[in-house]
Amino acid sequence: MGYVAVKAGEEVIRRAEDLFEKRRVDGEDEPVSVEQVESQFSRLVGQVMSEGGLYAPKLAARAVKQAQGDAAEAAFLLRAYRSTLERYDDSLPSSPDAMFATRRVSPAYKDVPGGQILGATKDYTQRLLDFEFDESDPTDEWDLGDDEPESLRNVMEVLRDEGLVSDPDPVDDTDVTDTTREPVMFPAPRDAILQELARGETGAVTALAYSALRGYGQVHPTLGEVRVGSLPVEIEHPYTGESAEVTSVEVTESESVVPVYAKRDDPQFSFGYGLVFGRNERKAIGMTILDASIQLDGDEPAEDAEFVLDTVDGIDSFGFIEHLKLPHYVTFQSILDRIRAIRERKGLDPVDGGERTDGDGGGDTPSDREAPQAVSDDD
Amino acid sequence: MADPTERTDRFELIAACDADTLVGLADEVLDGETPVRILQEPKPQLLMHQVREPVERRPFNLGEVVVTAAEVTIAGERGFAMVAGKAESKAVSGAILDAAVAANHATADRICESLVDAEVDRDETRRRQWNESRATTVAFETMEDEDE
Amino acid sequence: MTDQTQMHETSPTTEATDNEQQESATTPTGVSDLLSESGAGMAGYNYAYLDEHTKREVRRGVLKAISLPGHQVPFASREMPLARGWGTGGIQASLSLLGPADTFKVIDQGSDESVNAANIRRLAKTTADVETTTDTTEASVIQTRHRIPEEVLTDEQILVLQVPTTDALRRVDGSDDANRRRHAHKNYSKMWVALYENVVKWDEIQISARYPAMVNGRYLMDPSPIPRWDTTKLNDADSLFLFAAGREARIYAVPPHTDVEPLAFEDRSFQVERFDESCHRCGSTDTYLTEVTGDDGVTRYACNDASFCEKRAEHPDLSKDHHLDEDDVAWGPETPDPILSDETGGEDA
Amino acid sequence: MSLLDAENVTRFYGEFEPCGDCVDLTGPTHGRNQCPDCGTVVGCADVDLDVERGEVLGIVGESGSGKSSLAEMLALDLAATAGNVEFASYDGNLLDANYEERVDLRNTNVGMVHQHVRDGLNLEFTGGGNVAESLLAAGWRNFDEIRARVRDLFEETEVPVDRMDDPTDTYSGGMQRRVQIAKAIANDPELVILDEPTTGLDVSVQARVLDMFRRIQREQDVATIVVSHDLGVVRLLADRTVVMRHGRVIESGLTDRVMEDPQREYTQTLINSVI
Repeated sequence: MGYVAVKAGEEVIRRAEDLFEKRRVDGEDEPVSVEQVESQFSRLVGQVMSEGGLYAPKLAARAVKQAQGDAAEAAFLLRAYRSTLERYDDSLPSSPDAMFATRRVSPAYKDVPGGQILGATKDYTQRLLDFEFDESDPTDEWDLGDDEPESLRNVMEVLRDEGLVSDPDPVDDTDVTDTTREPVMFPAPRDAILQELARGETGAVTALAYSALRGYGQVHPTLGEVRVGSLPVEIEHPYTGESAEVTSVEVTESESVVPVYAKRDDPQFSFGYGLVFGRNERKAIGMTILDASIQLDGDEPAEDAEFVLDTVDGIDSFGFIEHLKLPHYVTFQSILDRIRAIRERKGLDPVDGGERTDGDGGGDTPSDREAPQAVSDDD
Repeated sequence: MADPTERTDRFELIAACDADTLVGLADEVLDGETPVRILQEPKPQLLMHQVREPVERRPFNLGEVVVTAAEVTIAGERGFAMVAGKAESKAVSGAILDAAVAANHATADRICESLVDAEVDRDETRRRQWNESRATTVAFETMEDEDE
Repeated sequence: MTDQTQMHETSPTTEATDNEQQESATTPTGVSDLLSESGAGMAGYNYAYLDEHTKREVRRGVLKAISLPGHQVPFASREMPLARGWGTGGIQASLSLLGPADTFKVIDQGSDESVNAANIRRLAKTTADVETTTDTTEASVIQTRHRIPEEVLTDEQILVLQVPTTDALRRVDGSDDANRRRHAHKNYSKMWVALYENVVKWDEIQISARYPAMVNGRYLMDPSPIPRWDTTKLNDADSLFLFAAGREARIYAVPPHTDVEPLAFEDRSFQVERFDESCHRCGSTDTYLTEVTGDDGVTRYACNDASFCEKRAEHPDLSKDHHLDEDDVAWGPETPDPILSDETGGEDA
Repeated sequence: MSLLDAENVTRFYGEFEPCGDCVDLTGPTHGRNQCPDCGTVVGCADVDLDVERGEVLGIVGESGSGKSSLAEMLALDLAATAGNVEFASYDGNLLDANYEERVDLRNTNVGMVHQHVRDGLNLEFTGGGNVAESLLAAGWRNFDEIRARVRDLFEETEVPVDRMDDPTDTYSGGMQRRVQIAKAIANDPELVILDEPTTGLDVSVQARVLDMFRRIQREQDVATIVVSHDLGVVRLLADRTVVMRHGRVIESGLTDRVMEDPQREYTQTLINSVI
């Protein structure tokens, strides 16, 4: 046996990558086009854009194809890509009122202005695996009206009319925190919290929000509404100085309403807000719960801003979990050294020998009752 | 209805128009004799999308939108366009059309007509989407009368 | 990622190209004439991957970190084409420092050839146009995961350590907010109590790698998961040590000739790893070894610093300071017998 | 000079800008401690007191009388709104001490025993670890010396030594109080402040803790401020006593005199309600 250092090198890495690529082109099937991914896997593309914090449907579809359908990996590809682009500017702040909504349900109000619009959803049907897809357009035969599109009134404004939402103090618009350009410091301002939640990983947002509902928290909200639609993105035109629409982005929005009785003479509601890229109602609703929970500033996990924001980013958790695959020979050797030294001191057999031999060394420290362990290093 | 002879309206019409139409029109402007100067090369960039949250009405950063912007001059007139996505040829075409209309280039009328036609098509699609979704509106008052 | 295999080398002169285009008008016959070749592969990427604004920001962070040895400086960490936790902080620091005249070395757990080291080296080579080397003495910038080389570093070298966990206090409290206040007030009693209880339980401090150390008598520092063996090399060194964490968005530094003292008790001293064997390849007894069990079931010890081991295999007497003018430069554990005195006090119950 | 000489110690609470008349509009004569004009709560105002070396000073009053605010300010845990405090080991106004000076003073000169155990102890640490924290914070770095000192302090405060390596949250309330006292006296401070030392303890445990502390106080001759709503505690420990109400000192004197011959009607009521 000779040299024991790792000799992998670039050639081996390239081959491993080739094998990965082969999975995509293996078999007899037609390669799926990026356009097909964009149109037929729009939910996945939306999720990837929201977790990547980058709205770019074609690029996201490309990332999904490249990642062979792994949403976290695809979101990561978008994040890495965005690092190489320059920032043009901030858009003008959009108002959610400007949303062109094609789905809006309000669990809080039956007779919500504009009506309960179910839109495109499978929510109210049985989830049966379909063994025979019908590839024709089922709405072809619909007899449609010819109304002009109108904008739907935000339920928040309905509540405001009833005096249940107070008119906010004017806020300073010029100093919006941007967590992609400055690290989040605690206590984090609410705009930073909303931004981080909006680009959080769907599963993490869902799980943490669920924890609050499950009993590790106090927020069990009523949803004011859930809306899906497109929101215009506007800039100030460089020549005219007027606001000008560049494009619109598909988003999902939700507001949760949480009664607050304590601490106030005048019981009102507290609110959680959720807005995410793409069609992702689970994440938008989860975001409202986390936003509302964090405002409570309690002791439960979902109420601790630092805990939530430290764990909710998919790119961070994905990378750090997977880095455990990397070599850890050096640190493991250091751990072995500690365990052996402690066992030796306590008169135990070598670590690979197993059982201890004598009954008791000193008997005066609590450590004799426990097996030695070195602090394992989270590297 | 947007007016394509107005700069801001034209910007929005160009941004919303499909790439093939824009490139086709720009190719007509570029006849090999019209001098073009590129002021801003079309490159994908990031536009941070700010949204005003409706409770405190405080703006926050929802996420970035990939856009491609370009700026050119033709016959002494500047043209600027910004379009969604990584779309270099669409952006530079848009900037050329913006400048061509501003400079009252020979093709200006055709450009304006095409931009308006494209908008009419989009409005039709949007109206259909709206009425499709209205068709799924739950009507509580009449629900009891309907057969299940 | 496919894009990387198509990387083209670019020079930092893209601004000049822009200017030329602004100067002269053209008379194209179609839109396609106006579009440059950019946009495919890495051709459109900036020199050293990061945009200039980001690099300046990282450099400012580095300067601040050097000014406050051991203090964690927040910086706007960018996403890199490497997964978070795989050296994204280190590579941002490296790419912000590297210029075409530099020679770059990457170590992962002692080896230049391990998969992640090779990948990081390739990223720097293709985007920053630098020479790369595996020889510690030839490198001007060395990025490393969890080791400090055995060969003495000089005042012309920078060691960039990849950091997974930035705060030594994380061992005793998960909240960075609370820990930031402790650092501001130099309040390390919770860490000291943890060490006290450690000794109560195990008779000695059982922290293996990532051993907390006081920097310049002011800030408690997590030196990244280097073995205890390497911790002593940080003290009063000629070289600059930078610690960069991408996921946690922090940079900190140990400038040359700074006091770095591992936390320990007078009568329960800091101890480095002990090896009873020598490297089976080069025979070294003064280097950090790792054990490998072969197919024959026999466990052998070998130098972890692969590049130095190769040199030693040819020249067994080569000293760690062989490349320097002076002799007997202090570097790491005392040699040749690294086993420090193991006297600890009496029992205490 | 006295060990500690406090004048005009004042503390306001509230989110409003004090109107300037808060002190004049509150206090025992007005029967309130919240300013009717601006809503500011006057925790305590114009408090003068002094403590001699080796002396025990009692502060009694109902809850809301301002005694805990006063104790926390003297223990350097709470910033004062106004006042001047001379302390033997500090040059200048103690209330103006900066953060690092406060940490140093608390580590070596002033020991505090908190009413709520969580304010004084880290329950995840062992009992010994909590006491060791005081020594470590004061710069002790020899493990065996720290162990020996912790053991002595456990014996001194009558906590079973064989429990010193158990987590503090496994201790009884009385043991936790004793560990707090051990921690407070670990660095031989000149002044110890006891805030409600018997709250939450059984009557029999209360007596043993107080006896223990009285013994240590006499043996070590350490000056003490004991704050309590319980006159029995103050009667047992204190040489002199001040009575507080609505944030003001309304009566002070030798403890026996105050207890046997109260000058103020409120003090009489207070004593009668106990007896």
